[in-house]
Amino acid sequence: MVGILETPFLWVVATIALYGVAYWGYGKWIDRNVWRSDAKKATPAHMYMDGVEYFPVSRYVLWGYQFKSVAALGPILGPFIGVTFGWLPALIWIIGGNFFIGWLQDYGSMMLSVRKEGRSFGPITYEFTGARGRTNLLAFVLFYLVIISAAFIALIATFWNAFKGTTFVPTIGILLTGLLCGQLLYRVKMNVFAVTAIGLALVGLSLYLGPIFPVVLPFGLWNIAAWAGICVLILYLAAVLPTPTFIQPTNYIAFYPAFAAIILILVGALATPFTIGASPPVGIQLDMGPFLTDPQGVLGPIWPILFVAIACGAISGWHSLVSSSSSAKQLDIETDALPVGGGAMLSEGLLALAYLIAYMVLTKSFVFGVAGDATNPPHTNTASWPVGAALLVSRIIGVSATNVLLTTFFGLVLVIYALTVQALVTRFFRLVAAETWSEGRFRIFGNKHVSTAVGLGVPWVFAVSGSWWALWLYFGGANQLLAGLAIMLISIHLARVRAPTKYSLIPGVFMVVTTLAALIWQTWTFLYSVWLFLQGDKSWIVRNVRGPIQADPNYILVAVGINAVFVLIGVVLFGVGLSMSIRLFRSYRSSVVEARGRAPAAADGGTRER
Amino acid sequence: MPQLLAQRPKMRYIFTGGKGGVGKTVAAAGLAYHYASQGERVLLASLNPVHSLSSLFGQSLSGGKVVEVQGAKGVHAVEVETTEVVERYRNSIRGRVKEFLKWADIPLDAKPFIEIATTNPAFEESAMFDRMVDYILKEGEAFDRVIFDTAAVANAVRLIGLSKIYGLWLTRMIDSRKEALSMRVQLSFRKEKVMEEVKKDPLMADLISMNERFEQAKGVLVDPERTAFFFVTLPLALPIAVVRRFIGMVQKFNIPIGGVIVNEVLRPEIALQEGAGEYLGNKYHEQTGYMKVLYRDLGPLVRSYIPLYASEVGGVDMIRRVSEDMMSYAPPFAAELSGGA
Amino acid sequence: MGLSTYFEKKGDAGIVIFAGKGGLGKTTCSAGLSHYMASKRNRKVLCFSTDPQASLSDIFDRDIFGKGLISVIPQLDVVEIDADRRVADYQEEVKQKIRSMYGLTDIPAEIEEYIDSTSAEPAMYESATYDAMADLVSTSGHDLYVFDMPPFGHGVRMIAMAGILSKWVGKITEAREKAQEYEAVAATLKGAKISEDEVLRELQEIQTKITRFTDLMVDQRRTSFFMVLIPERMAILDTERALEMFDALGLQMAGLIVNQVYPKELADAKGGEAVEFLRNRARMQQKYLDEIRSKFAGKVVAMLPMYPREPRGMDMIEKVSQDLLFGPAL
Amino acid sequence: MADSKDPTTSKSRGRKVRDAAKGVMYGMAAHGHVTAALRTRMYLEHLFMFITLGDMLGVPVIPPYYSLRILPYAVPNIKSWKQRVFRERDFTDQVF
Repeated sequence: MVGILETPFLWVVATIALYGVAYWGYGKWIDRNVWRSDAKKATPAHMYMDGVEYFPVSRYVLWGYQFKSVAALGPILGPFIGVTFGWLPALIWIIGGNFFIGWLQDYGSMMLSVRKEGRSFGPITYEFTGARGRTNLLAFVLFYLVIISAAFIALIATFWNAFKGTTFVPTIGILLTGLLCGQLLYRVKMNVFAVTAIGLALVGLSLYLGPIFPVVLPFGLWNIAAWAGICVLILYLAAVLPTPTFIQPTNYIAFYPAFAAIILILVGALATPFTIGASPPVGIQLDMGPFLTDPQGVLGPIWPILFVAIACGAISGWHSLVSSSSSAKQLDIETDALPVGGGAMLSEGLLALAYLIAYMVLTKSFVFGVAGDATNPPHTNTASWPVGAALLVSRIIGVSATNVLLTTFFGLVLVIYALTVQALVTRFFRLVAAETWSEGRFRIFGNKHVSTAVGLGVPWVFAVSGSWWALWLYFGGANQLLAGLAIMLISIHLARVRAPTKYSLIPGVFMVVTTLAALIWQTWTFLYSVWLFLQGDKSWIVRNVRGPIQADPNYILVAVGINAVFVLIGVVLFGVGLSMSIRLFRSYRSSVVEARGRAPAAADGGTRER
Repeated sequence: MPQLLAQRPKMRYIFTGGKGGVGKTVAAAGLAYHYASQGERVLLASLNPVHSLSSLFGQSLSGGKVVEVQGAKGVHAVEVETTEVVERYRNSIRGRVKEFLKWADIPLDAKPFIEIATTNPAFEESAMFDRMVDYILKEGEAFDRVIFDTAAVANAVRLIGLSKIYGLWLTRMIDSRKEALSMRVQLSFRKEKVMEEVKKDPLMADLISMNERFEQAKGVLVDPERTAFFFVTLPLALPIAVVRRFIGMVQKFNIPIGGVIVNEVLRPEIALQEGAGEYLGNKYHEQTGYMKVLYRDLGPLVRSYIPLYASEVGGVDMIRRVSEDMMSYAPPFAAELSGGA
Repeated sequence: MGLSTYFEKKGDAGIVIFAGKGGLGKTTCSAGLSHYMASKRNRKVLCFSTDPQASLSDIFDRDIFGKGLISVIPQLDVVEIDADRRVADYQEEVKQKIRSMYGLTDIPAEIEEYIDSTSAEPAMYESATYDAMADLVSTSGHDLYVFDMPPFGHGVRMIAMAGILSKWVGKITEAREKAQEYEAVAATLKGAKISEDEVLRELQEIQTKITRFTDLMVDQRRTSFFMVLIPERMAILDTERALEMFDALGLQMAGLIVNQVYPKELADAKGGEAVEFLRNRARMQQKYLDEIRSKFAGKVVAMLPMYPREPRGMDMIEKVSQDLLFGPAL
Repeated sequence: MADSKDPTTSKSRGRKVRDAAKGVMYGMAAHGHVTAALRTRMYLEHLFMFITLGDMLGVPVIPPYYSLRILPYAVPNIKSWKQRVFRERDFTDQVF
C-alpha cells in the first residue's frame, strides 16, 4: 500500500504551480521589463506578409505548432538517463532548468528573431559574429545533426528490437498510412476529415496487427545493426520524396496517437493517488530514495552530466531553431511570443515531468537492469518508458498494465516520435550540406542524394557501434551547447539595445560552461578507456560499444577504433563549440562597450535596429 | 555607280537588300569584286539565315570563318554563324535559373524548364546582329570595305534597325536587372558577399557590353559617310513595289541609302533584234514599262544595272563580269528615262 | 498531270503550304491554287501570308496588307498579317484588361513600361505572327488554308516558333497545375475552399489554340507542303538545304513545283544572237531540270512556264492556276 | 492565408474557448503540413513566374507574347514575388 505522499501526485501539482509562477510571474515580468514587447509594433509577419513564409497566425495555432515541433523524444529519454542520479535531481532540473532557462530561451530566440525582421539564426549569427561566426555555426550544426541522427537511429533500432518485435508492423503501417493520406489529399483531393478518419482507422488496425505479427530478426547480436539499416532506408526515402507528400502527412497522422499518449499519461500521473490500492501499486518505486549515484558508474558526475542528459523539458537548443526558423515569421503580435514560445516550453516541461513519473513508478532494477541478467542487462532497458506509461494509464482505463496492446501502443509512440523528428533532421542535414558544399571541390556532397546518404550512413555507423547512452550524452552536450549559444545571441542583442542582460547572460554562461565541461568529460571517458586498454584493461573499451563488437573478443580492436573515433567526435564538438562560444562572448563584450557609448535612450525593445 | 563610289570614298559598310530572289547576293559579290580589283581588302559577309555565298561562288565558304575566295584576290567571304553566341546567351541564363532554385524543393524536374527558358528564337536574330556588330567593330577593321549580304529586305531592315529596337529592349533589360540586383543586396544578410556577386553579375556585364556595342554600331550605321544600303530589284512590278515600300522604313531608321541596283536587265540589242521572237520582245517592253515606274518614283537613286546573262550567274568569272557591268553598263533607255525624270 | 492529280489522290487537304527561296514563285503558286480551289472546286479558301513584303497585295493587285480578311473573289479570302500592328493592338488589349480587372484609371508605371517595352522584345514579332496564324486557322472557319510562307530561313523559324511556344505553354501549365495542387491541399487542411485558377484557364485556352494549329500543320493527311524552285543551280542547292531543315521540324514535303521553265523547244531553236541567248538559258534549264529529276525523283508535281509577262492580276492568276493544276509535270 | 488567424468574432466565452481549442489542434496537427505545402507551391510559382515574366528580373527568357495574357493576373503579386525571389535565405530558415 502506498500513501498519497508516496505517489507522484504532489510533485505534479507542485510543478504546475511553479511553472505557473514562471509564466505569469517571471515570464510576464521579463516580457514587460526586458523585451518590452509591444502589441502595437508591427511584426515581420505583417511587415513582410507574403502568405507563405511570412503571415500572421493566431497564437493558439502557433502555440500548437510550436508545442508539436518541440515536444518529441527528448522529454522521454532525457529523464530515462536523468533518473540514473535519482528522480529528485531530475525533477529539480526539469523544474528549475525550465523556470530560469528553458522557456527563456525559446521565448527569447523568438523575440530576437521577431526584432530582427524574422531573420533566423544563421543571419543573426552572421550579424553578431561575422561571416566566420556563421561558418563556425554551420560546422557545429553539421556535427550536431550527425550526432542527433546517430542517437535517434540507434534508438529506433533498439525500440524495434525491444517489445518482442511488436512495434515494427504498426510503424510501417503508420508510414504507409501517411503515404496513402498524402495521395488521398493530393491526388484524390479528398476532404480532410475523411482522410483523417481513414488514416486513424488504418493506424488503429496496424496497432492491432502489431502484436499478432511480431517481427523478430534472426541475426542475434546483429539485430540492432539490421534494424538500424532498415530505419536508414526508410529515412532515405523520406528525405528524397517531397516533404508534403510523405513526411508531412505522416507527421499529421502520427500526431493523433502521440497526442493521445500525452493526455493519457498526464491524466494517469495526476490520477495516481486515486488508484492507490491497486496492485501492483502505482507509487514511486525507484527505491533507495530519491537520490542515486549512477549505479553503473558509466555516466560520471551529476554536474555536468545530468544537465546535458535531460534536454527537452528543461532546455533544448533545437527549440531555438524552431522558434526562429518559422514561428517568429508568423507571430501576429509581439505579446504572443510569451504564450507561444514560453508557454509551449513550459507545457513541454510538464510533459517531461509526466514521462519522468513513468519511470518513477517502476522498480530500479527494472529501469537500470541487473548485471548478469541477459533479458535485462544493465542500462539497456529502453522498454521502461512504455511499461511505466502503460502502468500509469492502465489504472485509468482499467486494463491490465501488461496489456500487450497498451505497451505496443506506447512503444509505437516512442518509435514514431523518433522517426518523424529524425526525418526532419535528415532533411535539415541535406540542406546544411548543400549550403556547406554548394560549390568548390566537394560539390558532390551538395548533391541531394549524396548528402542524404552521408547524413544517414555516417550516423548509422555510430549507431550500430557506439553504446547509445554515449551517443545520447554527446547529443545532449551538443544540443544544450546550442541552447547556450542561442541565449548568448539573445544577450548580445539585449546588450546592443541596452536592455538588462543579466537574466539571460547568467543562464547563457551556465549552459555554455556546463555543456563544454560535459563534452570534455565524455571525450575524456573515451580517451581514458583507450588508455586503460593500452594498460591491458579491456573493460572500459568494451563498455562504450555495443552489439557484436561488445560481445566478440575478436572485434576488440574495432572497439578500440570506435572509442578513438568517439574521442575525435568529442574533440571536434568541443573545439567548434568552444570557438563559437568565444566569438559570442567577444561580440557580447564589444556590444556592451559600444552600447555604453550610445545615448541611454535605448532599451526600447530594439526598434533602433530598424 | 562609279560616280557615287567616287563621291563616297570612305563608304566602308555596304548592305544589299531586296525582295527574295532579286540577286542581293550577286550584287553584293559584284561590288566586293569591284573593290578587290582596285587592290583593296574586302570582306563579304552573308547575314542570311540560309546562306548562299557558297553556292554563288561554287566553293565552300561556310563554317563561319573568314576565308579568301579562290580566284578572286582580295575578296574575303564569310557565312556568319550564330551558334556560339547563342550558346553563350543560354549559359548565362541557365546560371540565373539555378540561382533561383537554390533552396527550391520542388516535386518536378526543373531541367525542361531551364531548357525552355533558354530557347528563345530571338537569340538567333540578336546573335546574328551581334555578329554583324562584331564584323563592323572588330573583324571589319582589318578590311577596307565590309559588304553585307542581308536577308530579304524586311528582315534586313529589321536586322539593321535592331540597333534601335535593341536599344530600347536592352535599356529596359538593364534597368530591370539593376532593380533586381539592388533588391538582392537589400534583402540579403550577407551584404558584402552578395554585393560582390552582384558586381560581377555575368548577365549584367553581357547586357551592358551589348548595349555599348550597339550604341557604337548605331553610330556607324547611320553615318552616310561610312555606310550605305543598296536596294536590289528586278525590272518587275513586285520587286519594285517592295523597294518602294521599304525605302521609307530604311529612312525611318535613318540608315543612309546608297541607291537602287537593277538586276536581270534585258539588253535591247538582244531582245529587239531580228528574229528574237515576240517572247523576248514582250518581256523587254514589260521591263521598260516597269522601269518608267521605277524612275518616276526613285529615279535619281538608280545607281547601276546588271544585265540578264545567257546563263545563270555563278562562279568567279561570272562575278567578275557582273562587277564590270555594274560599274559600266547602262541600258539605252536609262539615259532617256533619267533625262525624262 | 499537274497538282490536280495530286489533290485527287489526296482528297480534301486542310492546309497547303508553299515554301521556297525568295522570289521563286511561292506567292504565284499560292494565288493560283487558292483561285482554283475557290472558283472551280467550290471550297471556302483562305490564302494568307506572314511576309511583310506583302507580295499577295502585289499579285492580287490590291492593298491587302494588315487589312484583315479581304474577299477577292467569292469563296476566296486573302489575308496578309501585319505583325507589328497586331502586337500594338494586343498590348492595348492587355492594358485594358488590367484596368478593368482592378478598376484602375491608369496602370502602375512599372507594369505599363513593361508592357510597352515588350514590343521591343526581338521575338515578339515572330510570336505575334505565329499567334495570328494560329488564330486564323483555328477560328476563321474556312475549309482550305493556303499558306504563302516567307523565304526559307524565316519560314523555318516560323515553324520552329510553333514548337517552342507550344512546349513553353505546356510546361508552364504543368508548373501551374502542380502549384494549384499544393494550394488546394493547404486550403483543404485549413478548411478553406479552393479557388479555381484563372491563369490556368487562360493557359488552357492558349494551349488548345496552339495544339489545334500545330496538329493541323504536321498532320500528314490534312497538310500538303510544297516547295517551289526554279531550274537553276543555286535554287537547287538551297532547296536541298531547306528540305533538311523542314524535315528536322517534322514537315514532310509533299512535292516540288518547278517555276519559270522556258519552253523545251527553245533549247534547240535555230536563229541569231537573241535566239542563241534564249537557247543558252533553255539548255541550262534543261540541264538543271535533269538534275532536279534525278535529285528529287518522283517529287515534282507541277511545272510552270516562264510567262512572257509577270504573273499579276486576276486573269493572270487564273492562267497560272490552269498550268499549276493541269499543266505538264516532269 | 490569414484565415487561420484568430477567428473569434462573437464575445461568447464558450465560443472563444472552442475556437482556441480548434486552433490549437489545427496548429499541432496541420499547420506544419500547410506551411510545407505553401512553401512548395511558392517555389513552383517562382519557376512559373520566372519563365513567364523572367525578363522583369532582367533575364531575357522566352518571348513575352503569351506572358502578357497572364500578366493581368500577376499584377497584384509581382511585388511580393520579387521580394520572395530575392530574399537571401539561410539554412536555418529551412529547418521546418
